[in-house]
Amino acid sequence: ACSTVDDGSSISGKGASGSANCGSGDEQSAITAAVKGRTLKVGFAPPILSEFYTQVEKSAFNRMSELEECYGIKWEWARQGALNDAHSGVEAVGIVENFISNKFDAVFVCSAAAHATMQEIYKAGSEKGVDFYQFNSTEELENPSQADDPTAGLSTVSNIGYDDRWQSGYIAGQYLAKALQGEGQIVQILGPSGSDWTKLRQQGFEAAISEFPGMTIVGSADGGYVRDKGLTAAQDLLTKFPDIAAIYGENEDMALGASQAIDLAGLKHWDGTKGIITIGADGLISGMDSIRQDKLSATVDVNSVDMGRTMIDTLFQHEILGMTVAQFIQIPTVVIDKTNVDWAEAKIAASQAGSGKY
Amino acid sequence: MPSRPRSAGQVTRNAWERLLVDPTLGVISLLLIFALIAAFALPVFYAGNNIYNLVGTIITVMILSIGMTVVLISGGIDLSVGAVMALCAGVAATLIKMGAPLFLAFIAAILVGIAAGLVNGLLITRVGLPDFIATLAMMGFASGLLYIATQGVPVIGYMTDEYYVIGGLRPLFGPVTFPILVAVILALVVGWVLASTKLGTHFFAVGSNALAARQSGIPVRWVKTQAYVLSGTCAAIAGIILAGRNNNVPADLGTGYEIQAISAAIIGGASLMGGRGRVFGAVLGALTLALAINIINLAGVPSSYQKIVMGVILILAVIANYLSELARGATLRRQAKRLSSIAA
Amino acid sequence: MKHSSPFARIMSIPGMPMTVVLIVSVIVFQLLNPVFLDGRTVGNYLTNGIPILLLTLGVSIVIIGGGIDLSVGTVAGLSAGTTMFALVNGAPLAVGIAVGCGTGLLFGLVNGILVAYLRINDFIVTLATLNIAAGLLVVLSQVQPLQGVTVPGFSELTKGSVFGIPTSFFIAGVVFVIAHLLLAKTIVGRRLYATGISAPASNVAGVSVPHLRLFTFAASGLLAGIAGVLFASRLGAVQAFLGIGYEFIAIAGAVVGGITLAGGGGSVWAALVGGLFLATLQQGLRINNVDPVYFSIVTAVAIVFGVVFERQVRRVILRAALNRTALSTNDRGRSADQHMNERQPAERVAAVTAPEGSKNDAK
Amino acid sequence: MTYPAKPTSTRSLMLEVRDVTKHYEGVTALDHAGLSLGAGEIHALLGGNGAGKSTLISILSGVTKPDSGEIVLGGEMISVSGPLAAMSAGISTIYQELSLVPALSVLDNIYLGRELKRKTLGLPLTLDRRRMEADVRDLAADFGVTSSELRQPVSEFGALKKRSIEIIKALAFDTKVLILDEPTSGLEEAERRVLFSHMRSMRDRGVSLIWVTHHLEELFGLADKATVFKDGRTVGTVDIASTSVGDLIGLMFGAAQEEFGGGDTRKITHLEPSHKRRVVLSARNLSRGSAIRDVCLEVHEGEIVGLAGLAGAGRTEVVRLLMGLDARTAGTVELDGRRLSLRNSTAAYRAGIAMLPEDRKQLGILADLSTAQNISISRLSTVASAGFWMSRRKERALAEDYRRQLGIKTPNVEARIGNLSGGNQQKAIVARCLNTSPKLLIFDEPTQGIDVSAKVEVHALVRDYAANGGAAILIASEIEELLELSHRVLVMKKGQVVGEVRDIPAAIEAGDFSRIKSEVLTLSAAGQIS
Ligand SMILES: Nc1ncnc2c1ncn2[C@@H]1O[C@H](COP(=O)(O)OP(=O)(O)OP(=O)(O)O)[C@@H](O)[C@H]1O
Ligand SMILES: Nc1ncnc2c1ncn2[C@@H]1O[C@H](COP(=O)(O)OP(=O)(O)OP(=O)(O)O)[C@@H](O)[C@H]1O
Ligand SMILES: [Mg+2]
Ligand SMILES: [Mg+2]
Repeated sequence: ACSTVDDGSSISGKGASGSANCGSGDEQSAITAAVKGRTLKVGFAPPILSEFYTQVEKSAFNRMSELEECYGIKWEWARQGALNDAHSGVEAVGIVENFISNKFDAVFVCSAAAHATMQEIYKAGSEKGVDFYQFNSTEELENPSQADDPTAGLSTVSNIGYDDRWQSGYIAGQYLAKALQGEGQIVQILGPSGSDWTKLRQQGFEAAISEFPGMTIVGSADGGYVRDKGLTAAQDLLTKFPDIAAIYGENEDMALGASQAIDLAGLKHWDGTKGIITIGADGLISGMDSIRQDKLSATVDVNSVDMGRTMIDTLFQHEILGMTVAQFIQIPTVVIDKTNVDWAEAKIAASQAGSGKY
Repeated sequence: MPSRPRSAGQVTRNAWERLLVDPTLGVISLLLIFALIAAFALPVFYAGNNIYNLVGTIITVMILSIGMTVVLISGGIDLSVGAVMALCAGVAATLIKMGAPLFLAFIAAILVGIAAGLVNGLLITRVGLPDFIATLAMMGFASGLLYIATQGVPVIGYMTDEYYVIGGLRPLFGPVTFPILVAVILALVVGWVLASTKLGTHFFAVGSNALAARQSGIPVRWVKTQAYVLSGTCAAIAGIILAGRNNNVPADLGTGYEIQAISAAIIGGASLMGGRGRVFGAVLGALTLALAINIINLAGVPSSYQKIVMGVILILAVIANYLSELARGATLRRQAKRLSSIAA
Repeated sequence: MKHSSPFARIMSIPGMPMTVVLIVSVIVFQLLNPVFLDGRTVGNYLTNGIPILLLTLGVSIVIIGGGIDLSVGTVAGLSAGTTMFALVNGAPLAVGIAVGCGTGLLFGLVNGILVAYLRINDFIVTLATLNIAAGLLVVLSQVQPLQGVTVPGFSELTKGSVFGIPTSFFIAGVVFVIAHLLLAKTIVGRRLYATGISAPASNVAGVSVPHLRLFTFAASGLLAGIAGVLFASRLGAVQAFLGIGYEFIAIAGAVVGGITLAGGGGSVWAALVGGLFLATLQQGLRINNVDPVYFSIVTAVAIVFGVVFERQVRRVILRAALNRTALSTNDRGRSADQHMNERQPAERVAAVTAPEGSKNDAK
Repeated sequence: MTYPAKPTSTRSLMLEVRDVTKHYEGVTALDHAGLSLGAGEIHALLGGNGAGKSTLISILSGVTKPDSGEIVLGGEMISVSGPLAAMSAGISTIYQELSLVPALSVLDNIYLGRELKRKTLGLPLTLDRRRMEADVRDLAADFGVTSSELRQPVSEFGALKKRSIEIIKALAFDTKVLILDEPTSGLEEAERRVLFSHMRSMRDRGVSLIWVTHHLEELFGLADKATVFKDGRTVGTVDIASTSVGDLIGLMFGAAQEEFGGGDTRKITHLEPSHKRRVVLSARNLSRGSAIRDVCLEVHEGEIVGLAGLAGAGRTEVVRLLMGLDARTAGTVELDGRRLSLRNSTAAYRAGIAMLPEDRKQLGILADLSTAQNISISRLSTVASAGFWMSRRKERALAEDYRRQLGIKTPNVEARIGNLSGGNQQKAIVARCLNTSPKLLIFDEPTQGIDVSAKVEVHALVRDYAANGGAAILIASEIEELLELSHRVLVMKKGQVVGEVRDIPAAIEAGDFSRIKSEVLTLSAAGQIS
């Protein structure tokens, strides 16, 4: 909430769809000259391999190929993810250290490891000439010293993420309040207890709901960020609270599990006026059909597409053009429901198509 | 002729004593305790279709634990069930998505499960790898294949009307869902195999005393291999069902299932030392695990305490088993006493 | 085995063939990417790997004694948490470390008492304590963020170095040497192996099996505690999920190194090389930028080949050694026999009809 | 009771083993060994421990593959590729080591691998336990196994009943060749007689039997021929009718019978009346539930007290209580006047009690440890410095000492004990006990499964121990052995002491052996509570 919003508009490029736009001829040749045919060696370290991070990665590939086409920059891309401990971050440390040993130019990290742990490694890496960018992290909310100095304690070039108050939890709450007109009982299905994302989303969601006295959160259960556990949790919550108006799934998979629980219990999905609302967060291509079919009422799209593109743009600006970039870059988000699912899906689909691999 | 005290064979056991010496007593008593707690503390436990949901929740673990019980009885362990289950789910889902008829996709998935079990069995009995290592490697191999095939993006878009039924999301007839039917049939068949067939006897023999089994002309390696094949088949069946229930197949679908399946089997009376185990016990063991989560959710235990409660419940489970062993011992002693007073 | 060559003798020590596998894999990775053995890289990956090696050691001790301990991972996580908690709240370094080690030891004792004296199945008991430790860490991390420790010396446990060698190497070295001496050279170690080979027979021979069981779990818990302290020092912050899943890596490392799950077999060295092999494999794939989707398959195949290779090496070498000793042992056996009895072989075979078979020579 | 052997010349050859060789790690178990077995003949296979008898048997039964050699059955050369092949060729075996599956019922064990099936859904899928039970019921009853016991898991039975089950298992099927590897070891007189009559009737039906035993006196009147093995080689074959125990021993060990004390094994130190001797052990009202009730027992310095009784009389259980291996429910035990805690076996060893257990394979040896390590395990402080630091040198020296003293035959005290022969394993366990310098030493079936020569040596060890002032309790199911060694015998039945026979050496000296023997037998079979 304390950052400059920068959507990377200073370099040209195609949008989510359409053919590459390399700027005017002069501009193109000048930037090409600045690139000098260089190859950037980039590391990409998501916390796990999942649909969301694949969407981010593919969007990045898309943008990379555009820049290559326009300005002749070459890319060397390496992905490394934790295998054993997605949530504790011990492996993340080793992964990032290896990127440093292999002398990468820049590394994108999204890690579950603690703020303090990672910043220290970034610092050591920066001294060896590796630039670090964080993405999809909760950085801006983590570091208390930023109240006075936004860059205090940070050793990254930039942090590309989204917030919308506590990692989308707040706007999910707002959406519910609006749809339900401030009345109704809600249950939450949470991610594994102890995760930062879980904590923040829950805080944001509860903050939004607390603004409406007619709305109460009556129960919550652990759905472990996966669908079948979400389904089980939702079933139990529906048994205990048969009269609820909405289920908030902290990620989309759990919300989809909840939606199945509603079907199994023979209850009705939200049709715009009645039924149970299910809302999640992520913006996954695999969830779009469910929104179209009214199975999932809504999801907060945290915009994997622009996250990926902006990551590459920011990298290009800083590494090639020597520009200063914002310490915190916030990607816009949107709540997708039946009204806007078509374009949202089209946008994601376009970013995933045809970009090849690096 | 009077028998020796401990064999205690001559006294016909009455129903109560039969119950007390039953090896599944521990898990049964635990289930009863849970049910009682639930009945008093959580009236909602019996509301609506809670128990029905609960069974639906655990069916995949239950199916896995049936296969696991056979592997444990034959003296092995299968860590690969979760990953193989996920791989088979992925195979079925992908084939259906590509337009294959359901039953062909299922046959393909089951073949994959059988193949995985066969490879496990051969690695263990022919190459001579320790069972732990072989199935650990298979776990990595199966989940690796699924990761490579999906690149971390779940398989979706394969659900058909029939598949909703197969996944148990719509009942088959009355309140009976397809997964429940499958689990019941599987439990009955495997239970029958163990109790009444040659192969079942051989599973026990191989796990309890492999040398004796070999000396009796039992093809020990082949019997062990069959146990793994059975476990792989169960994993495939569980995968087919879970793909339906889950509506998508992410690469990490099977994570943690192997521990649940092993726990269910052990709570149900199987032993890591081989030669012991019961299908009925494993089914009840799986139910116990589901019941624990159910009680936690219904009681509104804050999610940060759930793991602790789970741990305590597990300890209670084994202590219940322990107490039932004591009761069993006491009963046998009482019988012995009666026996010697008759004999005297 | 007196007559076997020194090489064969070395190879018949548990863990030695796997050492060969380990060395070969290090060479291969070094050839693929010269950064692999770069001082800093090696230092980092070993420092990261040491806590897990300690867990492998702990699990190995339990397994050698005939048990299994699934709780090591999350107990290490919880110990990291309690260490941090103590330090964050102003405890001096020594107290912080003691708290972490004490947490591990406490869990080990609880496991041990339940398993050894109440004779409850160790698999389930430690699965239960696995969950309890994980849950307690979640709760603890919600009480207070477990980071921001400035106690002098704490981060040096893993980040400092003495004579250019990272401090944690010394810690691990001391632990491993003590463990080795304990298992290989002391009365306790001998009783431990005996218990693992056969608990009932050891019991009859006067070994107090329950005490030893308790000891193994306590040792494993203590090692998990030390691992936790090192985790905390290394990470500088502890999160709620620390340690989950490490039990698998630890057990796999032990078994890959040649520690038999049935108990009574293996050594500290075997645990060390097994754990190092797994860590090296993962590091080798990472430093060569292999896409993680291939990791589990490559690891699976490598484990199978590593173990098969180990067995082959051992078998071939043992066979060669035995062929050489078989004759001599036999001769010695015979002569000892005769010497002992000082008796003449029976000459009075008058009533004896020797079977035809014995007259024929081998075909 | 003598049964003349049938003349051999009329019989055709049933089985011939030629030139079989088998090497194990570091050992040549069989060295061009041979054996010819006539049809309808009981053929004893004799030899000291480790002579290679069991190895030959496991080759014949397809469990082990020979390195070289031929097997000819009924005139045809056969290859015994596995146990199943052996069975279908008509070779059936009772193994030396119990080969029963504890988890299965007696019935399933008997039929293991040869199950009878009935049809389910038109296919022969289901086990036909009813038919199996009907078929085997009478045979089982002969060996004291009732119908209801047939349905119980084998794990619920003791060692002796297991042996009977094993015998039933081998007798239940028609075979051409029946191999029995020490079938009588530990069997009681009555069961032994049943077994012998079955063996005889099988021979009369034309079955050939290979019979391994260390009880040479059993052979006479039963076996037709004997082949003797030594060090893996065939020494020769003799007609039982024209030989004697002494001759056989001579063949087996290459020594005259006298050297084994074969003439008079009953040399036992005469003890002064017991009230003059110090009481070493005094157990009062020892009980364990209803299995052991009110056992009182005193052992004096230099005295060997025998425990007699039928199988399951509770002898082993009593000594397990003394060792603290099982928990007692009542009673006290004093050793040298001091009350024992009986908490666990460690306390027992520390207090000065040591035990040689009856089940050598399961409870005696630690198979994967070396002989030296097996000897030192019960009192490691004797081979340690500073009370905890193992000294390999001391351990070796200790083991070498005992090796010399007790005549343990092993190429190397650091070789795995599991590969030693039974007798030598047993001596190592005796060494282990002696190493704890016990005040009371318990021998539970000390000579089970060991050869005549080792038996004599073990007997000598027991005697020496007592002669040097040690107190001993001896359990032996062979009544002769028990009487030969004990000063005094307590007879147990159903967990209680039902009688006592005193002054045994004097009685034997007076030529009253058969009187006291029948006294003990009567007491253990029918004795009333005294
Ligand atoms: N599996 C094995 N591994 C190594 N050595 C073995 C093995 N089995 C037997 N031996 C060795 O082979 C030799 C022959 O043993 P075998 O068991 O055939 O003797 P045996 O005549 O049956 O003796 P006993 O009367 O004690 O039963 C012995 O020296 C024994 O130690
Ligand atoms: N029914 C049984 N269940 C379990 N173990 C048994 C049973 N019967 C005997 N045992 C054990 O098997 C072993 C051999 O038993 P054994 O036949 O020698 O009988 P015992 O009761 O010990 O008495 P005895 O030595 O007088 O025969 C002993 O260790 C005994 O404890
Ligand atoms: Mg033998
Ligand atoms: Mg006995």
